Amino acid sequence: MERVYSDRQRRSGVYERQEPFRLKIKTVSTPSEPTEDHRQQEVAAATRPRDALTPEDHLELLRQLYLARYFDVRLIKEKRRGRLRGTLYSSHNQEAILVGTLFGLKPDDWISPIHRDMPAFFLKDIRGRWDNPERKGMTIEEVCSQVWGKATAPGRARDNWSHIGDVKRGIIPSTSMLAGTIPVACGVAYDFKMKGLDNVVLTYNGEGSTAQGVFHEAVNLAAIHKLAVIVIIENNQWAYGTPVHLEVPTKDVADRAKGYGIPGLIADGQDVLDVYDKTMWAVDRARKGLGPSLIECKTFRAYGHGDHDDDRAARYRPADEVADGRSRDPIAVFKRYLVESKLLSEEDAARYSPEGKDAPSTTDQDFPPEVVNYLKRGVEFAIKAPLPEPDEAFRWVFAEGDGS
Amino acid sequence: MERVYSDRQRRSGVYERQEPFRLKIKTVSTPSEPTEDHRQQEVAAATRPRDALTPEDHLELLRQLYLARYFDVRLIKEKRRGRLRGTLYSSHNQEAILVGTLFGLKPDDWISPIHRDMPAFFLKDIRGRWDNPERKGMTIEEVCSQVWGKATAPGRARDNWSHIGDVKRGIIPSTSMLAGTIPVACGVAYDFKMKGLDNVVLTYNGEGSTAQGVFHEAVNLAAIHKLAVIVIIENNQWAYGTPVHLEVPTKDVADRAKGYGIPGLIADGQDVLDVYDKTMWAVDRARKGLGPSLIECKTFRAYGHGDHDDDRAARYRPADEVADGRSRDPIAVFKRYLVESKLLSEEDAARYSPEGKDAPSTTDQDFPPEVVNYLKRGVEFAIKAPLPEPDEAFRWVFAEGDGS
Amino acid sequence: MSVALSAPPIEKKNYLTALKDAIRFEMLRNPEMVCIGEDIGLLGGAFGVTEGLQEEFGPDRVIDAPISEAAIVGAAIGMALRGRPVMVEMQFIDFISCGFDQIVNNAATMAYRTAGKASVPIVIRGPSGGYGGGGPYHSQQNEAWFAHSPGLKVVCPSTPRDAYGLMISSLRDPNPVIFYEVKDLYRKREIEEEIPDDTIIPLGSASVVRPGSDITIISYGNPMHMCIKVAGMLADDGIEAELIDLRSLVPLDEDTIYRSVKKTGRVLVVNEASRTCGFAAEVIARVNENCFQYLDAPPLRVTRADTPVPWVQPLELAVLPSVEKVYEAALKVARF
Amino acid sequence: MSVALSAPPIEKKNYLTALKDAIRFEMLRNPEMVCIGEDIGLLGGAFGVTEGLQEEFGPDRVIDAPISEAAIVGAAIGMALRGRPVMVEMQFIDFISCGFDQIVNNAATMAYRTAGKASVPIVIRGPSGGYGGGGPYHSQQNEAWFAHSPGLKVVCPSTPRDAYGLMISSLRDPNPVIFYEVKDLYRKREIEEEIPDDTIIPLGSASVVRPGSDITIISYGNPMHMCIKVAGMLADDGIEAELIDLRSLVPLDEDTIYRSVKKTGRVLVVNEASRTCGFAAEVIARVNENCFQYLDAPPLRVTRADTPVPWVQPLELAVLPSVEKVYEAALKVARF
Ligand SMILES: Cc1ncc(C[n+]2csc(CCOP(=O)(O)OP(=O)(O)O)c2C)c(N)n1
Ligand SMILES: Cc1ncc(C[n+]2csc(CCOP(=O)(O)OP(=O)(O)O)c2C)c(N)n1
Ligand SMILES: [Mg+2]
Ligand SMILES: [Mg+2]
Repeated sequence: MERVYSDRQRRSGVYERQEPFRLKIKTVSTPSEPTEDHRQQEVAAATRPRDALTPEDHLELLRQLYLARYFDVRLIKEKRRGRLRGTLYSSHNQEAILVGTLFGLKPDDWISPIHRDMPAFFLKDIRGRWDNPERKGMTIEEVCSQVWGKATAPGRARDNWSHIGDVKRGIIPSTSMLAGTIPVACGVAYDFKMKGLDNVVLTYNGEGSTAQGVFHEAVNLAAIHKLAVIVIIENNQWAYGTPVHLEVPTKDVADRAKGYGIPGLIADGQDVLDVYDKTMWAVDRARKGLGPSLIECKTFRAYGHGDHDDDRAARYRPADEVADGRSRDPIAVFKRYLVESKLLSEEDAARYSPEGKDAPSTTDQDFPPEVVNYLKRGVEFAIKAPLPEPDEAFRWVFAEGDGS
Repeated sequence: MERVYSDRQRRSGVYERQEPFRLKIKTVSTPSEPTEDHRQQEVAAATRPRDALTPEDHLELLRQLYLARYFDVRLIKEKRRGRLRGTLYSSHNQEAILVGTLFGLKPDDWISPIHRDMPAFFLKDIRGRWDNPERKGMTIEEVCSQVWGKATAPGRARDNWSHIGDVKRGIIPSTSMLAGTIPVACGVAYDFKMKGLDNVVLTYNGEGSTAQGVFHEAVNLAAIHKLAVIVIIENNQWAYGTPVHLEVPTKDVADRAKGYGIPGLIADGQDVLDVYDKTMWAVDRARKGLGPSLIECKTFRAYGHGDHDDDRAARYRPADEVADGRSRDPIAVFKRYLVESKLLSEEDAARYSPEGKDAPSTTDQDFPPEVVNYLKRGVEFAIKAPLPEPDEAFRWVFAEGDGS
Repeated sequence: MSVALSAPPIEKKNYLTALKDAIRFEMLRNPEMVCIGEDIGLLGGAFGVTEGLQEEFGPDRVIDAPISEAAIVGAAIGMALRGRPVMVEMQFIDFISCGFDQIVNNAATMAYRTAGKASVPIVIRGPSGGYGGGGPYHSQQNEAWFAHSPGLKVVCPSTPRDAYGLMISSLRDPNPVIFYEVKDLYRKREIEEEIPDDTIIPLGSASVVRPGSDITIISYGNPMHMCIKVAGMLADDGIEAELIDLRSLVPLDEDTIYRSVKKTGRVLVVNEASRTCGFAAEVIARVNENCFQYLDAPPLRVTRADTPVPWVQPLELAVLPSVEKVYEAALKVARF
Repeated sequence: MSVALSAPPIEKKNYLTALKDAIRFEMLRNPEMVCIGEDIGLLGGAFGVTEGLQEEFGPDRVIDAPISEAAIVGAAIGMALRGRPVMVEMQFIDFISCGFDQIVNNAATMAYRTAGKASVPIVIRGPSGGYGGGGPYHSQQNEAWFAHSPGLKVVCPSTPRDAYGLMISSLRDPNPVIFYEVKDLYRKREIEEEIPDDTIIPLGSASVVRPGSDITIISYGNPMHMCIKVAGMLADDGIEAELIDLRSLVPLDEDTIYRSVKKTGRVLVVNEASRTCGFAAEVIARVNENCFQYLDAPPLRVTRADTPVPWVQPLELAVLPSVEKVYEAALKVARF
């Protein structure tokens, strides 16, 4: 039925019925072997974002994969040695998602990582400026301070693990409640829109978290107002002890996007460049004011849900499924690509090889010295840092200062 | 990636990955003029459910449309005369949805109507047995007692309007919180499934209510477990003072279904037979254990959100949109069909004509005497019925009896 | 005649207009401020509190949100993290239960979790309370849930002037404030009053509505007006009641309470919420902790019964506080 | 030697096993009963309370639900309306906030809205409480929200035997019960005890853990064990404390409380929830209403501070109750 508007409606722009975005990209089931549809999408995006990356960019990507992996194995070892308190949610085997989604962002873009994404806090805006104090990401010292629970942590260790943030550097402080930061991201993106900024917000969630009501409310809101929110779904096949098909009724989690008329892309979560391509396509679209996208990154959880779950996970997940899920280490996949495209020599590729190795069996020799030293600095800082004073516990229940 | 199962998984059937249902029905935008896709669906369903209806069934459908309309106009008049307390949410112009969805149900199927669906409480299981005390629907006396707020109401007038129910007759007692009964319907349907019953649950909600988080959680759960829940969406274009495109980002609300891989049908909410066809298709599918469907019934809210909103609604909704939205009165649409298909004579069709008339301008002469008398009985009963005693207010905070 | 020629008197405002004007005043003062809620724009709000705001400030600053309480609160938090004060309307405060997690776990703890580096200046307001035949889902007075959730401020005015002044302070507060509006008072003519635009009432300041020496009656919101009637009845009995309107529960003006109780030695607390773990219990516990030696009688409370609020009037009035119930309890305390 | 040949003694159970066995006992007794929650089947629950249940009763009766707290509670209500008792696990009680509306507005009011024609026999249980370094979202003790919501029963056992007996009663109760499990006690060796399978503890019965004449210490859950230590310390000071474990808050065993207070004239209430509007305030308010003349000292309370529960130990312990804090407060009351 043709719509007619009252003066009141016409005066307020929003009531003009916006023609709904028509989904151009079909989704594919197994990203490992790109299908027709899959390529269509890449064609759709005139040139692939990766084509604009320099050889140095490629090596930086590899360096960041090493860093994310090294951070993970080092923490796993520390935890097993009983040196850390709290639970450790390993991002092992999922690093390409973090590196690939963050690599192309602008410093003033926002992100909201979850428990599985600890490296994201220091990977944000690290590209080419690991030691620049001005960068809009957390320092390795801050992140290590958080892991060790010290007063030098961003939230002075008032909550554990990934429950940190920094509004000055565009990181939403998150609660434990899954999918709970997506509406917050909508609010941040709404502010961008009002200010005419072309920044975006990347939210990270696991596939299981898409079953939360607030996921729906937030994505629906973002779609209605065409907010620059990119919903990254790390589909690692398991939500704690529950397999994906008991959380999501469709074959692909990306299908959730269809309910909102927004693009639902599927990326090979083991391929940092595929993740980069899909992300930048969605980011570019969002910067143009065309609204949100959902990107399902297919991957596999290497260990237990948390380190406390490693033993039980070995029982509730069949060994062959785990072996299969870990068979395409993102470092190996990317190295192969670099060698094939002559961006890395066989020899250099062979020099540092943590890929495929279980955390405990990796050594510092498996990683480039700049990566080892970078983290060492953070760890040493954290270990020396003081615990917060007990009295602090009573502060900041309310913001200090009256704000008016 | 091919899935392998642990013994533990294999033992418990649910872990076999179920191939997701492939949506066969495309949705159409304007049900008024059926499109290619629309017909496709009807073909898909071998013969149309309506084809099995007898001439008497057709006249019964008309009778029920008269009854629903008469109930509405009578209440509107009573309210305007200040005889009723509480808000009245008119179902005027939306009656075909209630009559068409309920007509084909079995007595032991369940429903959960909302504020807009007051006639549903007595229309359930009324087909051909208006006065049968055994029927699994509320009596007109009970429903009128509820409207008048008397002790003879199903909930003894502890909550108003549509917040009533009856587990013995398959009506979920609902709260005010929109979409809040869909998960309850899932629980009821889950019990059907465990017991091997082929009954279904019909849930009613407006298009605006599909923005609620619990809508998503419940439909997702129903889809995962293939529960016999039919989600009826009465898209009357407005959620109180908010137009549909500020609640739903897609052109059709039926698109919500795509996010769950379940059928999303669109019915012409003004055409009782189209509503009947789409409903029975989904009901039949659900009875076979194939899971939930979502049916968007396109219609238009005739009056204000509630009677308190009539005046303001006239301001926030442009007159021509309202005129357009009310131009296809379900009684007129069905009468025309009956005459064209020789099931009703021109003369009989002309005898009772409330269609297109505004509530206050209709008279008892516009309705068949059996309809007028049926409601009169309920109203007289309600008016005579006693108010609950004040002391009752302190009872039933907890169920009485220890249940063990 | 000449009087007529002098400056026109400020016209009196009802409770609802006071709220509307306070919100508008802040929207004008602070171009960063945003309002979001269901039907607050085109419609102007179910009760009209935001009437005209969208026409004046546009649909970007006065947002007609989908029916998604959790996302509404979450989005408000996001805007607040970007430095915007946000007014969030719950169409009825009863529906706040659908946005509960975002309020108690996200907004409330932001300052704490970030060690004060971030804060959430949002006001979540909505019509609350019974006496209108709203039934279980349109009559709630659920402030105790939030008073029990650290990091939230909780406000409930009983007069147009307090409504205006507390709304101004709430909208300027860097913390999340849950603002309970007494819908039964929205259009009450008897309480209309003149309100200078610059009226500000700080959170955490109770008002002594009536001085008295024999008994302290503490209340807030709608029952406050019953207490005023009761004070008159008590005066006829020769009992001088001191009436305290808390106005804000968190923060709580303890000094005013204790000063009064130490004077009268007798306390009655009256509120509309259900009884168990309601705010009346909290006041009594604190009075015990701080004024025990001064008590000449047991501190009693008049509250709603521990039931939902039923719909039809005879039932509704049976469970809610009334002048009779308050008077009876006051006599019990005074004559103990 | 001959002793060894007689019937083997029932082996002692820890708090977690007691819960597991009670749930299993009811699953065996009532084939209609269903369990639903996140990761309760294949995994057996985050803490293992439902370990083995899915293998024994199958995936239909032990449902691995999606991460949808609201739908989980709603679905449980639907099954309950069809006559099935349902056990709902919240992975941590903190996440109950995401299913809040379905609990307080749907389950809690069903009997009331239907004038007793329908009821909702569901038990919503989960690990609660601090002292484990869980931080703000894995340490909550939020029972006051539900004690304040009419229509819900609220339970919190402090021993394996009570956990077993109260779980049996809760699963047989026709009303929704919110069951707080003290996760810090799940595997505490010191409190393991023998529990006959037929143990049943009715809701609403407190237990006098230790008789005494000088002061009544009322508590429940984890702090109960601090109170036991403190009672010993007080005894050394010549102060005989009577210890009451409430076990269930709604319904509340008022007789046991008042009988004791009238004897001792002195009361200390200890609980782990944040202070304002916590259940300790409710107990104090009722003691005032019923035992005022018997009070020789102000009833005091030891609670968590009005802050979230911070993560790192020095901060966490600073805000939570401790033996020292309880001892100090008890002396204050006893020596007043
Ligand atoms: C609302 C809510 N419910 C339950 C939990 C407990 N929980 C923490 S992580 C998790 C599984 C998450 O799975 P997924 O979203 O797939 O992320 P993944 O851990 O696999 O990366 C659960 C159930 C929670 N944090 N929040
Ligand atoms: C959770 C919740 N939020 C808000 C409301 C207030 N409310 C009642 S009806 C309504 C509009 C519903 O619109 P729609 O779902 O389209 O149904 P319609 O009234 O148009 O039939 C609103 C916002 C509510 N009842 N529940
Ligand atoms: Mg996962
Ligand atoms: Mg509608």
